[in-house]
Amino acid sequence: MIEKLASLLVLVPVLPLLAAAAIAVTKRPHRQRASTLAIGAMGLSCLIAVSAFLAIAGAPEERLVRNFDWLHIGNTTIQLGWMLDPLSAAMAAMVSFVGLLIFIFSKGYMAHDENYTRFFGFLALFGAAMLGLVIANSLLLLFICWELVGLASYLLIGFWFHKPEAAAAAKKAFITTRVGDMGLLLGMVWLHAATGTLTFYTEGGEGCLQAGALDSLGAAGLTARLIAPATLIALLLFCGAAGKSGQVPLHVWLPDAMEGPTPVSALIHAATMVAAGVFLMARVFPLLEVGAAMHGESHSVVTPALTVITWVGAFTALFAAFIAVAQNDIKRILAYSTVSQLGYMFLGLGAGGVAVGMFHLLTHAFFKALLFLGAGSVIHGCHEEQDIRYMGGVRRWMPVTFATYAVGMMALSGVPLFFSGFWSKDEILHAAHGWPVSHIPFLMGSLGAVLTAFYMTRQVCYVFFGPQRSREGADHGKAAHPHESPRVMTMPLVILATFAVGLGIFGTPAWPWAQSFLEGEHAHLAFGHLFSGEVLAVMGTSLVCVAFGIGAGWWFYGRQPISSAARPDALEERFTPVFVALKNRLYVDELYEATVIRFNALAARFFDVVDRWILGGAVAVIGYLVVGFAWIGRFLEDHGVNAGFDLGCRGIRRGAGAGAALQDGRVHNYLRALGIGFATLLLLMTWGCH
Amino acid sequence: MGFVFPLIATLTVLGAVGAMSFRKSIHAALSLVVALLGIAVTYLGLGAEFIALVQVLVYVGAVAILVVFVMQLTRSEGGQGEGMAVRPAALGVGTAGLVCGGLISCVVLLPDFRTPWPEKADVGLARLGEALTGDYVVALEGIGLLLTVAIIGAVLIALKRPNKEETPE
Amino acid sequence: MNALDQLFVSLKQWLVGLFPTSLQLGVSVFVSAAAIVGVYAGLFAITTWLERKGLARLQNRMGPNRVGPFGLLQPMADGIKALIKEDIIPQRADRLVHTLAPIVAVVPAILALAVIPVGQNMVAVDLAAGMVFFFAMGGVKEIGVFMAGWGSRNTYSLLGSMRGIAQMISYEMPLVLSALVVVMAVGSLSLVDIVNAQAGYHAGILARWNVFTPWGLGGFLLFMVAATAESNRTPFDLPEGESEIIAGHMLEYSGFKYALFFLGEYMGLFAVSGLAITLFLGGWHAPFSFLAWIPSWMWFFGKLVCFIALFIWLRGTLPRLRADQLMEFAYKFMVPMVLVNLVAVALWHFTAGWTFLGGGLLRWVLCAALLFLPFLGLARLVSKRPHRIQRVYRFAE
Amino acid sequence: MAPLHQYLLLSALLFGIGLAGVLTRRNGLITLMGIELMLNAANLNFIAFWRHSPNPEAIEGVLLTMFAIGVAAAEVAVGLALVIAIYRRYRSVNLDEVDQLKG
Repeated sequence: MIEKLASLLVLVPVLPLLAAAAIAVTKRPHRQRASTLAIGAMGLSCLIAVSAFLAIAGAPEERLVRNFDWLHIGNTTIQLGWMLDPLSAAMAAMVSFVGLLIFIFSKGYMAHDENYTRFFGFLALFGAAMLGLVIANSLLLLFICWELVGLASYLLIGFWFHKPEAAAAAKKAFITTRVGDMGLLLGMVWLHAATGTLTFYTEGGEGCLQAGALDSLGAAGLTARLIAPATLIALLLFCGAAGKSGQVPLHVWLPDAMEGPTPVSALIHAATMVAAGVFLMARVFPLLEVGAAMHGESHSVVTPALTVITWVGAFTALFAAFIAVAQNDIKRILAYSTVSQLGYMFLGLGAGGVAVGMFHLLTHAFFKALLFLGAGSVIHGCHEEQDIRYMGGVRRWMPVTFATYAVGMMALSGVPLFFSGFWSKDEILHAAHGWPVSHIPFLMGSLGAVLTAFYMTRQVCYVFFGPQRSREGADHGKAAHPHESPRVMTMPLVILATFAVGLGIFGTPAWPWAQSFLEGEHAHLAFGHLFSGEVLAVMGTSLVCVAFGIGAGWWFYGRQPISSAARPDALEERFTPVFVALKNRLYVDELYEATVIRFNALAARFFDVVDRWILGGAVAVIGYLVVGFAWIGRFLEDHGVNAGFDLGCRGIRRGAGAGAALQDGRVHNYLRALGIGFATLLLLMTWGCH
Repeated sequence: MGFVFPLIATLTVLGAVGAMSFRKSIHAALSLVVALLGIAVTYLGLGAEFIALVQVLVYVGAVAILVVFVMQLTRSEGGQGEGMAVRPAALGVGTAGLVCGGLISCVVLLPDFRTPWPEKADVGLARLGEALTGDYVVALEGIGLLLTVAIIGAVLIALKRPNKEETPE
Repeated sequence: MNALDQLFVSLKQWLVGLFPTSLQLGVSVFVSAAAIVGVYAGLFAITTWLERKGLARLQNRMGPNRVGPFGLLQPMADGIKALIKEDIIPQRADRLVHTLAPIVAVVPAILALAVIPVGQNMVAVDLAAGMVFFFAMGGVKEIGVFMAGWGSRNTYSLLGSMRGIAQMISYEMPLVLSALVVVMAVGSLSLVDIVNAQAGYHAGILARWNVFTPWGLGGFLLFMVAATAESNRTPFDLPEGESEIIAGHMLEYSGFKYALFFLGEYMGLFAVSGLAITLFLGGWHAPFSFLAWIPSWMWFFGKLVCFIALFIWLRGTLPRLRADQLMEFAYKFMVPMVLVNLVAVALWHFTAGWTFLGGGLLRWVLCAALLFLPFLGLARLVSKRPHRIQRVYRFAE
Repeated sequence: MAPLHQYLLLSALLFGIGLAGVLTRRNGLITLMGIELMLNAANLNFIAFWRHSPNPEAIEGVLLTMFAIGVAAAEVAVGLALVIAIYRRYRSVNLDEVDQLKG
């Protein structure tokens, strides 16, 4: 059964791709057909993915590989393929399920948008690309889908291209991810050069992530003494992941990406695409482990690559959390929260291994999608209003949205016991705590948890509590207070909420099913494990952090409701300079503006000058030289050759004239010449031979 | 009999000079006949009797007549005032003299010509005939072909083509 | 018998014997020359008489009978007349050419006679290539005709000489080729050999003359036609053509030179007839064995007289040919026939071996047929009414 | 029988005269006659040398002369035809006028 499903797995990305193609062809009036096509395709691939997930759940140590020869160039053949193993199955199931829900949500959200078909076409394309990336067994295929996903995000962010900010944001997203992808590409090329193949796993065992290739990577390589090539390749791949998942240096594009429609943000910038970076690191984890010194009881390995990842993750988590506190746009807060959560995932991956990172990714996908869709329905309800200062008291008009949003908030901030967020974050903090290298990431993680809880409570107070603060004289004169979204939008919220809660059960320390599944072992119930001292300590600290965060949040914003939009933020009154800095996103954009872009402009101007003056000059010089030579040639031609030739011809003609005179047609002259010749011959003969 | 050759020789030379110098071309033709007859007699003197007869038959009988005939046809027998221009004449005679001098110098200076006449078997006509039709039959056929072609060619060249426009441009 | 036969030969030897040896060669030459000139001149006289008498009789008139009995002295009278008559040379004539013409006309004719074997070992000059000598002299004669015609600066004489030359040249080839037939049969160019080849008698009676062979007969007839043309006699006497251009090239001549021309003409006649006799009629051989006792030279001169009679007869009866008919006849009839004759003699030569029963007869019939059939074809070709080109009369513009 | 070199002298003289005539006279016919003379001079040489050759059997000289005469006859025939054609074309036999074949 599992063999057949492995073969069927290829349909999972292909179906949405076909749907995208079909949608691309359908005309605008048949808009309904586009959405049904997309949702149908996603539903089918979700069905296959989930059944494959259930099949492999029973045998986590399985890894089924299907490879095929894609290209024959000379004597090298490039292989692509897909595979079914716990990691890919889990991701495929999550992506397809969340995608399906978001498709259904956006059917309502985008109902009266005239580019409806184009939207669903792009969504289907994105789904196909993401699913393809997830099940890819070759880094090349993964890279192809990676680029497609980047393309889809660009198209969807810039969906309302008539808005200049959206177009600029799409460009910014695309370019920054591309900077990261350069690293990925270099890593890929180096990997292929070193191991000769890009396929992860093959039956014969020559895959680049399999033992043979890893040993060669570890030992060989020009920099064997200093840093193993594997580490360098891993770091290069990490650049790509950082770009795509919005880690610190390359995170600037993610908040701006909120210009796209909310379901897009939900699907791409919360659940799936941003997770691709983490998934990539999980997929190439064996590469990261090369040359690791095994120590520490929690079988966590420490290698330079993993250390780097851990530090970057921790720093991003804290940094983004700080900025999220001071944002006023509902989606921007969630964006920064996603950046910080991704930081947590990388922290977990770096410190605790694949399972820890991936489990948080899965839980985060659900509750962040939930939060985004909730924000979407709030915006939809408040007549496209995105600034939280002009909302307020929404709970009275949108009870379902408020309820599901509250669940999502609590899961995100890690309220203990019921919510999946607590367990997955706890795992990360536990791994960070046990990290032999240093304790600082653990402290950063805890502080981040406090801040997460704080800005989420701030957001909820602003949006759902307090008086309704709509803009003065709402320009479109509709009924001033918001209305609840239709069922097609609220139903996915409810489902996501149940998952946000339910998923936690699979990841508790007592029964770490998800972690072991991802590690490829069978889980076994062990309540005793729950109460071991060290675990309890970590759970305690995280509990304290969350409580402190929510308390502070309520204290600042919950006590006296925010009466008017104009009033400055509570926090702002006390720590205005810090708050203003945070509001301006710590001037990172300005920093880039000042450094990278100016440098780029400078370099462009410099090269322009170089090009125009030096190269242009050289070309001009050559041109002039050639023209000069041509002139000389022509001069020589006219005066030298032609003149000479004419002279020669005139001479010949004159000479010929003389010659012609000899032949004047008179027989006598000829005969006379003959006679003379004969006489001389005769004389020569007679006298000559004596 | 010794006097026969010089007489005949002078006669021939006179005929030849006359042939070349008579103003009236008919006289020139007739003096040519005299020269040719002189040569024929010389052949007789040399014992080549058949050749002499052939000479007379061909040259005197046919060639001379033809020349005279053509003179009539081209109305140039009068030799109207076509006197020799001095310069080319001098030049012509000069060259001829040069050539003739060369030949004579060869004859006079090369000593081995002075040996006496060997006894020669009279060349019977029969032997001549056998040689002609034996070893030299190809030459004979060649001469036959040549003469035929010459006749046809001469007739064609001299044929008065009705449509060809005669008057020179 | 032999004595009579060799009468003249022994006479000559006797005469030569009279002189010292050093002179003998000169004397013998002189004697033979004198003999030839004398005999043929006498014959000339007789022929003139015979001709005028014969023609007259043919034309049913008396002919010369005033001068001597039966006009026999008429030639003498003509001779004296010729000598006495004033010798006029046209004023604008080319004196040298005019005076030389008769000589050039007569001398070759006489020389030609020297080669003809008159009797048994009675031949003036026995050349190995006697035949060639004969035709060479014929060639020289033409020049004489031309000189006469041109020398007298008279259009008619010029026209006459042109016609004469054209005719003589045209008929020279058939004459030579028909004579050639005999040479091929006999295998030698010497007339004496040819006559000796005709010695002996068929079946003891009939002489082995060439004329009795098919090619011989054909050759003889062709030779006779060409001969009459060559000597400008009757059917071909276009050059004189008394009626049109009054004696052609001899127009401006009078007196002795005119007589010389006549002498030349008759000498030519005698030479050609003599050659005909030598080639085809067995020279001085008797026709039948039983008549062999008559001396050889009598046979020769008898036949000669017969020929002369024949010519005179021809002159009396046949009309004159037109110039184009003459030329056409020469080239369209005579030349092809003569070539056929050559083929016939070749066939005769190669079928010499047919000695079986009817071999000789068959051989004769075959060769005759080979000759006769082309004769019919050519005769029809020549006698066909020539296609008259439509005459176009254009009025003078 | 005069000694050989006299014959050779005679033929050389004839040849010279013929050549002189050919070179000087402008009349086409005289030129042809000149050429005939030169040919005859050559034939005379042949016969002289034939007669002078020690080999009694040799007849090549005579044969060559016969062929030479044959060729000369053919040459005269064609020459005269040309003269006639030239006359018909140029209305004169003066070779100097016949100079169209010039460079």
